[in-house]
Amino acid sequence: MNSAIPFSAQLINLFAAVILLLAFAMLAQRRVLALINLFALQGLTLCLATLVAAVTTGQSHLYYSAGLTLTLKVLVLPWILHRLVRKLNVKGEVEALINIPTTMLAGIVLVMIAFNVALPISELSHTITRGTLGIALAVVMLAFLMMITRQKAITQVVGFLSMENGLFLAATSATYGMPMVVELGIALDVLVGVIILGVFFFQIRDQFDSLDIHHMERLKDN
Amino acid sequence: MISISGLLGQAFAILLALVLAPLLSGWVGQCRAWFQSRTAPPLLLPYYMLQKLFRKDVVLAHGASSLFRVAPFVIFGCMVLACAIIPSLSTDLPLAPAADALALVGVFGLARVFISLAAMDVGTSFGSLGGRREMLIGFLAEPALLMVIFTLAMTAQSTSVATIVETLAHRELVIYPSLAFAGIAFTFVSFAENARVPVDNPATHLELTMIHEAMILEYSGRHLALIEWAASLKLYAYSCLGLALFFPWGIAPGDNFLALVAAIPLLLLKLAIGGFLLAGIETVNAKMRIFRAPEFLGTAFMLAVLGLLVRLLLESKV
Amino acid sequence: MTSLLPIDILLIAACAWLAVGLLGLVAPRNTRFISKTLFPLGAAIGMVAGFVALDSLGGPAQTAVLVIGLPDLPFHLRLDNLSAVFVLLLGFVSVGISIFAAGYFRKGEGTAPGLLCLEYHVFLASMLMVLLADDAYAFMVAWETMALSSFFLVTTDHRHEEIRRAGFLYLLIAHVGAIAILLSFGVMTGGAGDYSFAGMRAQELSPFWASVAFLLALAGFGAKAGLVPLHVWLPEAHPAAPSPVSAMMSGVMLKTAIYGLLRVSFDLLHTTIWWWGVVALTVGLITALFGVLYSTVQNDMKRLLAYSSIENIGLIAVGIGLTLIFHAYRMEGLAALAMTAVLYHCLAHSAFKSLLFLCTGSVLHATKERSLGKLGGLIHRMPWVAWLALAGVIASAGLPPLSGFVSEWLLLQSFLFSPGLPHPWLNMVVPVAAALVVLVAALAGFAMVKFYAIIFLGQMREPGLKDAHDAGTWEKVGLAWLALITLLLGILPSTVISRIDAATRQLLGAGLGDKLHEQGWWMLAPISPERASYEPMIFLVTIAATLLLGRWLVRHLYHGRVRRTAAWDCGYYFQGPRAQDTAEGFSQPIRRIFEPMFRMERHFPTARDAQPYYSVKVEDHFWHWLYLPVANAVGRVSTLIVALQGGRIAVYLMYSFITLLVLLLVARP
Amino acid sequence: MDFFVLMLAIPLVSGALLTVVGERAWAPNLNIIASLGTFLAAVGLTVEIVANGPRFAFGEQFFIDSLNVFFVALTAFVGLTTSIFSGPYMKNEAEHGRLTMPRLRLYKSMYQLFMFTMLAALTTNNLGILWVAMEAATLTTVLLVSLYRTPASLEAAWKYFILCGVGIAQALFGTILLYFAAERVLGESGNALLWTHLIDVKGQLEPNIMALSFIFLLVGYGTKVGLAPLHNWLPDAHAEGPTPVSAVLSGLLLNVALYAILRCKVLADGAIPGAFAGKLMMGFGLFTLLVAAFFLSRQKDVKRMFAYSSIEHMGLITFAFGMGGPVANFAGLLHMTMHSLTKSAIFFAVGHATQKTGTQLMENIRGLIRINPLIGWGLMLGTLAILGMPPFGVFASEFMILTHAMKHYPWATPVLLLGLGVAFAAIFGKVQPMVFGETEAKRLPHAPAITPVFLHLGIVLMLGLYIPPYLTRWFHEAARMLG
Repeated sequence: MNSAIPFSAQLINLFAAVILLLAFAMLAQRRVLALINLFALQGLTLCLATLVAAVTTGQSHLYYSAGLTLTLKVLVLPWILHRLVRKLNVKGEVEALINIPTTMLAGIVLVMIAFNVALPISELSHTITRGTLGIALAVVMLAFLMMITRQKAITQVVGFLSMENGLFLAATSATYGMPMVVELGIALDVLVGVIILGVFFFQIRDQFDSLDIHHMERLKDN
Repeated sequence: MISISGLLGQAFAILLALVLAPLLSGWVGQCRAWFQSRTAPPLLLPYYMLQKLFRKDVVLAHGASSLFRVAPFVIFGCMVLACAIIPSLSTDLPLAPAADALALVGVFGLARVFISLAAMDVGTSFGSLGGRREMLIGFLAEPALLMVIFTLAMTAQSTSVATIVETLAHRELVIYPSLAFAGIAFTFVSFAENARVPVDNPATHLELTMIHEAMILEYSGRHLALIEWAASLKLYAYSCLGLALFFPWGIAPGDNFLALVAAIPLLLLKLAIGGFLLAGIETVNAKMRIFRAPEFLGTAFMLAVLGLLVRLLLESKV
Repeated sequence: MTSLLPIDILLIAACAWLAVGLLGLVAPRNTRFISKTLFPLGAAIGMVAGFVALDSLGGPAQTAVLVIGLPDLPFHLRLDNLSAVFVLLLGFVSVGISIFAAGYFRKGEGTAPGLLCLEYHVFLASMLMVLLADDAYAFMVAWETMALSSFFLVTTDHRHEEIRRAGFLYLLIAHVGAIAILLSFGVMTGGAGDYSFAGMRAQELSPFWASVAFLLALAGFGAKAGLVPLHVWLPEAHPAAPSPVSAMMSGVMLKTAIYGLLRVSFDLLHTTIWWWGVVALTVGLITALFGVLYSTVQNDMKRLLAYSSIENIGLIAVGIGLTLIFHAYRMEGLAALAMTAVLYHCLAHSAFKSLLFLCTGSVLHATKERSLGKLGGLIHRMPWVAWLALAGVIASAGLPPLSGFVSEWLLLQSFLFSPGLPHPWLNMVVPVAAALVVLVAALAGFAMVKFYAIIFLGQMREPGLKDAHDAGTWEKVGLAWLALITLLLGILPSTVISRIDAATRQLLGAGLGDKLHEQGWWMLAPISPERASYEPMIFLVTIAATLLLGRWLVRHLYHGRVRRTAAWDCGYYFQGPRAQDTAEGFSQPIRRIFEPMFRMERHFPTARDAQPYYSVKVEDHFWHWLYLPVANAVGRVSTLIVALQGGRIAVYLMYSFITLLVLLLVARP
Repeated sequence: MDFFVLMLAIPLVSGALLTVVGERAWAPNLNIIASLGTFLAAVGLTVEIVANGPRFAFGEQFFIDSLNVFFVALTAFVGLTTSIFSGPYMKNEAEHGRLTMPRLRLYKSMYQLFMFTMLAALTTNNLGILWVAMEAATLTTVLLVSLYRTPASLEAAWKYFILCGVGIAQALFGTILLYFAAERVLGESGNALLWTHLIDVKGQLEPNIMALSFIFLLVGYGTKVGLAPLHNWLPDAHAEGPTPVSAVLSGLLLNVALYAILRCKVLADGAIPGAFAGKLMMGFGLFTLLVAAFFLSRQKDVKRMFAYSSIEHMGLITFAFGMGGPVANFAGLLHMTMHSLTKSAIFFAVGHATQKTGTQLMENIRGLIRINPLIGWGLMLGTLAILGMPPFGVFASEFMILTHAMKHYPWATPVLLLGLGVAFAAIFGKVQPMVFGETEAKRLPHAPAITPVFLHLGIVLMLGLYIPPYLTRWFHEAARMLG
């Protein structure tokens, strides 16, 4: 079986594995700037994977998709985030709610769950990249976990964007990308979202003097 | 259906009640005096009293309202009606269908409510005390009385007093144990209802112990006369009811004139014995505290229920 | 006019009531227009409705389908004999109340009179629609509209905290009851999904489901009627409401609940199981005893009447229970007797209780006082109200010759036959229950004597009462109308029963009518004259004749002289109003004898008190047994659940994450 | 001119225009006129659809059938009334100094853009665009929620953004899976996300994938609907944003999100045997209803309480659609309509009430009926309507839902009734003292717009007693489409 997998597929699987690895790295990373860099790296890997898929299948919209990923996830968003971090003067250390080893353990469990959930679906896929669906799901879940465990607003945003990476990976790997109009729309949403978030960070810092989210625990019922 | 003789009999029964009732009260008083080794008042004292009161002016309290003045007549009317439907001499009473045993309880209840209201009308401390106690006795006595009536009504398959009496008087001699229970219960209730010792003391004017007397403190003249007369009518009615229910022999069935004539001396005799016994019981008992009355009447109720159950258990085939 | 069926006229009457109500909004502050034009107009409509219902009794059922309603379930209406009896009640009683209200709402108290007029007439129209509804949706809409409009009427004077609380409690229990009723309807459709009453009649339910439907209906309608333990709203809401509204609620609205219970138990459900009757009988007895005991110890005149209403509803439930028992054993003649007692008591109670509530309204208007402890001697200032109230009091105490006695008499007669039941326990226990009924009736007498004597008799307990004035003309007419109904119901039982017999016959297939026709109109002998008979007319005439004859004789033979002087009272010197029994004092024997039935807080004076006083507060056990525990349980669950909203976004994300994981792992097609 | 294009264009263009001219004195009127134009276009579109049947627009990317045209009409209507309401409301806020002119400009333009995203989400045929529009709806409202720039409003907006963002990301994953499943049947034609195509082949979609996809979609869009335990953003956002925003969030956005779930459910039902989607929705619905009901009794803030009430009703509606079948779907649609109209009316009344009393804390609001009888009665009647008291229309739909549940899922009835009962006690117990009682009156500089409140309540009352036949046909048609 293994020999039957074409080289391109092996390449995509490799990239997918790298993305997963980066997701774990982000989970473990304590410093904000490094986290953003890891995110950019993840975007780059995603872009490469899309490119490989585009070359293999020759579908033109995958090229656009790869380009979109490159501009947005690798260049624009990290740049915006970097600027925000500098402007808002976010201190380096990121406080996690749960300590890192525990988080990692939970992450491994999540990966197992994700693989198991995706298994029956992957078997149905006729694309060359079907195995990556499980990885994509795992990336989404790890990003979710990161959002849960992190204390700073900005790391939550990074987690959110990382989740988008996972979704794009899923789109690419399972279906060779969504229709172009949808992808454009999604990209626009993400961009606008991050800009709004940027505006938000300033407002939050003005109000709370910090981007720590445990200042924002006042609205509650108990 | 309504015969002339029936109407005459009815009128006679009412007249007899009006005449005999004060006499019965007088007789009881006389017996009480004998038992207590006192000099007995004249037997006809109640008549003198009535005559004297009717002659006197009515002295009304300033606060007395129209209801206060109407009440004695209503109470008197109720008692007359009660006497009219209880067979004393004959069961052929044209007025009897107007009210059966249940309605009879209602008649007494109506009188009770009016006397209580009248008692509270002037707004004195004793009046309201009496009114409240009277109502207390009333709600304790009525269930027991009803159970007695139920027991009898089941035996006779009727709640009409005349029918019950007719059934009981003219049956073959069968021993109804239930009647014994019912009879005792009825006696208890009668004592309470007629303001006799041990529940009340008709002779007392010691304020804290009285019930009936407390209610009529403000009455005078013809009003008091009517109330006293009504009270004796009530005693008479209860006595006749008891006699008719438990010792019905001798009461004339229908319009048999001879039987009617024969019934008169028999009734007098029964009433005389009854009054004698009543005086005796009153003498050997002491008046109980007001809050012992629930126990007393509760006992009556229990006995009546026992009677009913006995009736249902032992006699339902009869 | 021949083309107008009675049901059409009734429908027009409902619309006319609505229109009258809406007219009130045209000039909401024009008290004169509203009270002297609109309310009498409403009364006239009520009169029409009453006569139409009277006329249609005994006729065939009429149906109508309206365009409004749900798409698959338009409003079905039906006027049959059962409805007609209650429409009759609604129509005639509302006449008295509306006329009274014309004089009562003099100036706006809290709510603008126009709005009050709208609420009042919507209330009337919705009650009429409840009685006419022939499908679950129409019924529920009318039922809840009735609850809602009466809620707004109860909270007319919403500036007082306790009135708002009363309104809330009322609407809450009404809503819970409505839910139970809806469930009952749901069960009765038997899964066929046809929510018209015709559809429910066509269902054959298994005994289990029929029992479920019955118990739900008993709970639902019981909540509205005030059956223990769902009665707690009643003594709160009735005093809170303006008196005409209390009268309407107690007199008519409670009866709609009885109507509903009858409709479900005897019309919609085919099967009848004997223990349903036992349940209804037991609940009814407890309710009656509870209601009357609490009514004797109240110090607020309207609360006293409210508890008395609970008692009467209890008696009605007892009657329904007996009917069910007899009906279950196919003893239809006896069931008809008990059913007649039920219907009769509904009629009687609605007249005398609204009369009494209206009287309290007049007293309230004249004295601004509801507490019994501050009233007294009003018969001198308000003779009309006092004498008319006496009619209500005597009827309410269940005494001959007025209306309350007739139904009680019928009820006791039917008890008398219960030993014939083919069931070893029932035929022993049920007759004894009759003793409790009598106890209740006698205690009702106690409560009524207290009510009447403390308000109207004795000396005035407050100096301000000297300025009290009698009711106005409108009010007097309204009171007199209801007193007249009470009197007529009291002395003409045969005539009335032969009219309402059609409803009994419809529900049970048997009635008392034939036997009554054989006898004279003056005689009531439901089985046979030998068995039992009652002739209230003769009764009344005898007493009246004795009274008049006695008076004439005394005056003729002696004299009619009267002297006035101070009261004697065994010569006691202090005879001020303070020496009389207070409301608390009057009920002291009851509190003492039935001590375990009450939850009392008493303060006794001690020798060292600077200002010694005695006070007693009686509370309802059921608050502590049922309502507070339920409220606490809800509170505890809420405490657990609000922990979900802890304010931490990470936790929120975790909920979402866990939800996703659980679904992914567990949910499988 | 095509009504459809007009309907989408007016809010988009006026939204853009208002960004520029939003500080002019006539800008509020422009807001109302634009909403009116949108509403008229929506009416025109509705008439057209009713007369001619479903149609496409922009190729096959947009599709209007009787199901979504109903939501479109409702959305445009509530959009119009809310804009009318917000005129005097926002002026009063500005007078109180709570808002500056730039923020008012932001409000107006975002309001129009929000309307655009919702209308786009409702009319699109492409499930991908649906997702995009839903996300855009979040983005346009998130700044509205934080309009006051208070710490609390920022916190609320942040939670709204993150939770809904993450939620909707799950929906995207679901959409991808759906696309994946559809592509196997429809090929890579680019039609695989078009609902009209999907519906034709729904029986051939792979059940396992569809199940997984539906789970993601449900969790994703369910976050926006406010299904417990995904609801946590909702009370915060409703309570802290300006009242018109609360009104449209509650009255419209929740509906749109639920509409998205419904579209997906139709596909899932076609693909998965055994009412998988329905059971999930029923479970969520019941749980949501119950949780929200118990939350209600502990509320202190009036808008927050009504936000929970919205959650409760969304639970009920989700349950209704979960049951499925013509009757339950009909009831669900009806309930959505009733809830939108009633809840927005309540928020209007609450908005004026809070402005008059200067607080959102219920214990400080008393005697509304004496300050302004119309507002007091509006709130009282609205509350009673939302609590399901007849003769208001909410009762009609609740009646249908309950009776249907009793027939098919008797076990669910006690839960439903418990929830409704607890909610009744909680809400009514709090609203009654607010409306009734004594208070110190206070006049506001701008007279409130009462018309929308009673317009909504009037419609709700009418629908409770009489649902016109064409509306019935329309509802039936839509209900049938939902299967």
